[in-house]
Amino acid sequence: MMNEKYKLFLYSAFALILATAPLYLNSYWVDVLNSVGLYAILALSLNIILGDAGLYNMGHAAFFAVGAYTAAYLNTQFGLPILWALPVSGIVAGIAGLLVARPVVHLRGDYLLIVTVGVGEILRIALINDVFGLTGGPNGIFGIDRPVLFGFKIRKPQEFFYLIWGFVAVTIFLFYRLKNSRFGRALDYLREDMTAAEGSGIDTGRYQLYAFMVGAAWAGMAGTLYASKMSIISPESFSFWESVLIFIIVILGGSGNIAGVLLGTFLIIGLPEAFRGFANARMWFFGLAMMLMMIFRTEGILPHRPRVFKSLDRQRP
Amino acid sequence: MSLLSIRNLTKRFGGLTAVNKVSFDVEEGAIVGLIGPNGAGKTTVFNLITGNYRPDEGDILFAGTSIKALRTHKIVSMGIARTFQTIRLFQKVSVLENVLAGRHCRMKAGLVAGMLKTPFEKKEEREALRYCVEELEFVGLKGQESQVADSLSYGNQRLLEIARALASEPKLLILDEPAGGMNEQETEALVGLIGKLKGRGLTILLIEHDMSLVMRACEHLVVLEYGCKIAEGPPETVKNDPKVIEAYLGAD
Amino acid sequence: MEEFFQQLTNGLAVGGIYALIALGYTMVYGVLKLINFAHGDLFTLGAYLGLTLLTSLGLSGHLGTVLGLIVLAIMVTGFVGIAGALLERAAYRPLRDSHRLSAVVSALGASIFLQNTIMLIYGAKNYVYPLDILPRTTLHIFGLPVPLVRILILTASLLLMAGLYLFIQKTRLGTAIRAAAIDQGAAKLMGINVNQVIMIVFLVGPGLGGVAGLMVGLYYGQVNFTMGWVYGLKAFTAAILGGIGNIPGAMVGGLLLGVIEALGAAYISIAWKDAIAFCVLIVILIVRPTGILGERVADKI
Amino acid sequence: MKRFSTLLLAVLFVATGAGISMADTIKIGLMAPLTGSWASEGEEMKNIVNLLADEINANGGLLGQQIEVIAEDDGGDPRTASLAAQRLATQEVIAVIGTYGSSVTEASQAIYDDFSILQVANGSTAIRLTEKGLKYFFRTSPRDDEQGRVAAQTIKGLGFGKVAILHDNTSYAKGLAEETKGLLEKTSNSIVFFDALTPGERDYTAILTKMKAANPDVVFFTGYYPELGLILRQKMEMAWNVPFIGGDATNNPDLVKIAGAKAAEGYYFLSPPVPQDLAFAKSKDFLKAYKAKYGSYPGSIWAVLSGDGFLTITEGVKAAKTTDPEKLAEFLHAGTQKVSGLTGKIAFNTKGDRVGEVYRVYRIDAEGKFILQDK
Repeated sequence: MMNEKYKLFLYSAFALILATAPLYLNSYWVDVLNSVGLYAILALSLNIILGDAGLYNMGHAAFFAVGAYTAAYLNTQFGLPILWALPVSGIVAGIAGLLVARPVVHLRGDYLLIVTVGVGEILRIALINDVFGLTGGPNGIFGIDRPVLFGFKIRKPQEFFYLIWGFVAVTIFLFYRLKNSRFGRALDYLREDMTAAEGSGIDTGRYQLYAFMVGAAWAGMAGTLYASKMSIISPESFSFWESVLIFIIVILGGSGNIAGVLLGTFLIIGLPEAFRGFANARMWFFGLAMMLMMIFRTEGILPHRPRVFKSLDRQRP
Repeated sequence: MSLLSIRNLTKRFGGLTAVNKVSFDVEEGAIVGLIGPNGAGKTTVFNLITGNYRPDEGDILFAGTSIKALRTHKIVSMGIARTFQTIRLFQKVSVLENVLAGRHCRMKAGLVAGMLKTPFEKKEEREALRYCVEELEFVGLKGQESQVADSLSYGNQRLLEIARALASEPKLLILDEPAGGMNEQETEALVGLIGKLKGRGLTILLIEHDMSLVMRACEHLVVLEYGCKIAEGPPETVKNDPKVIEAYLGAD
Repeated sequence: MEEFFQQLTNGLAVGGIYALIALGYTMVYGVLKLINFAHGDLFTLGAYLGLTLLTSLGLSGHLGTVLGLIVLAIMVTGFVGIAGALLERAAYRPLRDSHRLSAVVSALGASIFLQNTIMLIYGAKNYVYPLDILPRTTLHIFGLPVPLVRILILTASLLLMAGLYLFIQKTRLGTAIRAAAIDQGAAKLMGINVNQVIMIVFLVGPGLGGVAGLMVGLYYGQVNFTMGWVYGLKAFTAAILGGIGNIPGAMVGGLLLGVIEALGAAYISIAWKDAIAFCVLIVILIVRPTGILGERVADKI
Repeated sequence: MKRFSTLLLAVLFVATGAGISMADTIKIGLMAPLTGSWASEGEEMKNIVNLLADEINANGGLLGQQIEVIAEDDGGDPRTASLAAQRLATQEVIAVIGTYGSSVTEASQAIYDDFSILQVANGSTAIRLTEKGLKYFFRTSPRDDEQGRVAAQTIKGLGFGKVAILHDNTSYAKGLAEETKGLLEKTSNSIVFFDALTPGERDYTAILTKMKAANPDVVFFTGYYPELGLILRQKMEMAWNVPFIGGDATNNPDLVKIAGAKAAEGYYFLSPPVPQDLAFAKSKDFLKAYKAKYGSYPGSIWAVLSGDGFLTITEGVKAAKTTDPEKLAEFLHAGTQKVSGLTGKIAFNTKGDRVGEVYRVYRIDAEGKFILQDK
């Protein structure tokens, strides 16, 4: 492609500006970036399900919640360090994803959408009602430890910034590779045409479940980071609206496109903060901006593009 | 033993019996044509073989094993690949990736290998790419790897479907109206391609309305009408069968 | 047993309103395959417009209560319908040929926009309809006390559904709508003005949502700017439950959802009521993947 | 695309440019739900605090400086609240008033504490908020346990035996419900019904029908007034004559508007005194001024408590003659200064809780007026 180099330059410049952000932004804006980072992880994980596999999931906050509550519970009850809880809550959320998806994943588009909305709501109601005495009801769980990394306790927004964005970077790195692998292609195929994918020899049912599992696991890990950052979690942080927000990020940013999803996160999480000057009209501007962005970029800001195989020339016999 | 053996296959949709007690065999290395008027149940037979539909009665044996209860992707990995009557390519995806879809079931790298790009995964990807490029060249689509599938001409899309099917290294290739929408030149090239496929030792089962192609390419024909088999045999014999002539020209 | 029947009527009354909102949802979906998330906020708009018209114009004395209410309902339907058509023109039409979910996001944006527009115009506080417009009589049916208004609301919902069904099935315009729902391209070729059809659908669907808002305002009294979100989600659930795109399905889904909620609250748990409703929905969809009255779509190979 | 980015830039420019502030002022933050489902509370909080600030500024300001109120939206959700807190912290406010919900407040507590900013919450009644030993945290609202105690006392005092308790699964309402339940169960009262409704709906007849079947002598409702208004109205339609008692979240004139005077008649609720019932000149003047400026009386007692929060801060600054949050906090914790607030004298204990008997019992009469009951 003609602008491959230009793109690389753009990405590195962006990464550099971002990595040095805590040096010139005040703690409020750094914390906004932390919020953006958390949602970026959530949106990237939903992107696997919604953008790559094409499964309409509008209940992603449920897996976010499973991860957050798992970590919070293990940390407050058994004193498990919060970063140790990270893989555990990833696994628990991944299993939750599998269990949820198993009976319903074959439903078509909008029917799957409402079922996932339902799952999210059922979970939220369970959390509020203190199911099995684990979740603390409407109060949630409080007193969650701050993460400790190599003996260093992470407290300030500037410190969280590197933890969260470090995790974002790892996520992008792994997901980008995954996208360009046999697994990633399989998701493309089943999104494009389920029958043809199955007819080409792809176990579509299994890949749909895998997509849910990976997406849910990552959302669960984002939940752990969230729990440790807020140090208190309660059901209202995992409402239907949160699922909608993550859904919007993926579609508006450009479903299936990692850079697009990141840009979408900056806009959807950043704009309401940028609009604070409008006081109580800020969400009005936000709604308007959302419609306008969609109208002017109907396929998302950075739409999905077919893959290019750089090494193709060398492959030719 | 025949490669594919259809036994008393029956499929009903509500009150309509689309396929009615059909039996026939496909010998290894043969090119068999499944013909009949529109609505005779040919594509339904294909869909039954490839596991898109479940038969109500009867059995399908592939190399001696019953495949009637298997799911489509499993059947593909056993060695039956197909093309579709209405082209079903991954339209927004590149030509090469369409072929890679067929290669999928011969590859092993999974989720973790994909994320970590293990040496095994890299090697497998390299080999798969090479294989798929070769298949594209084989069907005559060399140099079009990076194009998006829906930008290809109709005839080339049919060829791409064949390349995708070939990438799964099938023993049996099922072609549903491969010449549909092709012009004369392209059809001619297709006949050549089918010959080349036979040369590779593939067994082919095809549906086709273009009788000249059928007569030239096939060694054995099975004729369906209203879901029933009405004739079977070498093209010359079938062509002169009064029941076949009646079916095609109409009774009145 | 008496409690059971009492809860059944409770559920039917709530369900009647869900059904009415679901009608608009399902109609828009039928033609555009768009989940119009702004529908709930058009419902809110209906409730607020009704209140404004009622307090500024009053129920004209020489029209009488019944006629006055009908005129009010027509005005609200008209205004909300126009708002719906404008919304379609501005926010959905540019997205008609793009990915389906793009329009859904635009609809979500429209929902936020409308909700906050109402908040900015009216303020965030609760508004209350004047009391005593509707008769507060309670009928006794088989010994069960049932407020007259509830019967009227349910009847109105059923009548509107029947009217809509006849409109879609029997009239020329209805045929055009059905044609556009099946295949817009083919409908265009048959000389149907698809843009016009969609505009009409967006006049009628949101109009019905608006009149539902008016009914909720008149009966329950209290309106606020966030009420549409809850009702919109319930109505969407109802439409899916019945089989989205299907008009009798919206009715069945709405009533069923109302009854499930009431009985779930009565016999299992009030706090888990919504979770129970969603569980039933999921079970029904597992058994019938396209809802109760939804057509099964076979994948043509 | 070009048109679009220009638009975006323009919007961003306006948005960020709007927050420019003046020098040489005392900045006080207000964290309130200006959007979302509690926006009506936030709106009143902002009105009240602005009104009080204008008054002080018109009379020469505080320690000779003008007061600048910086309002930030917490959206009624914890994540937005933590951002709002960070934002206020970076704008050099000395103190913050707010906010409404307990879990929302809790999400901001640690941030203000880190930045040594005084926080006076107005609508956060969860017990644990002041049990953490935070130096800079105060609240003008009472605690759930205090209200629970008064509630149990009132229910017993009115002679009711079988009690139904209904909450709405918010942390405030559930806390109060459980507190009261625990106290009542220790005595001769029996709890015949305990469940939660879903806020934001319109039809609560299913709940009423179920509650009726449990046949209670009285219903104690711990949720908020919009739902209660609907419940009272629907209860009347059902012709069920059970008395209702409610918590302070139902103290709002809109309650009578929603329910109608007839349905609301006889309803009891607990609340800090409504401003109209306070004998202080301060509250009378305040109400007059509020009505003159905004056209109606303030509806929510919680919003009025944000006014108390503002007065706590400004009177504290006046008395301690400093804007240093640390000295201010010490001063307030000492409890020696009795600030005269809108809802009476305000003083704090070492935890940061307001001391003194706050709760009164009210009953709604046939005209829909809130009548203070004798103890």
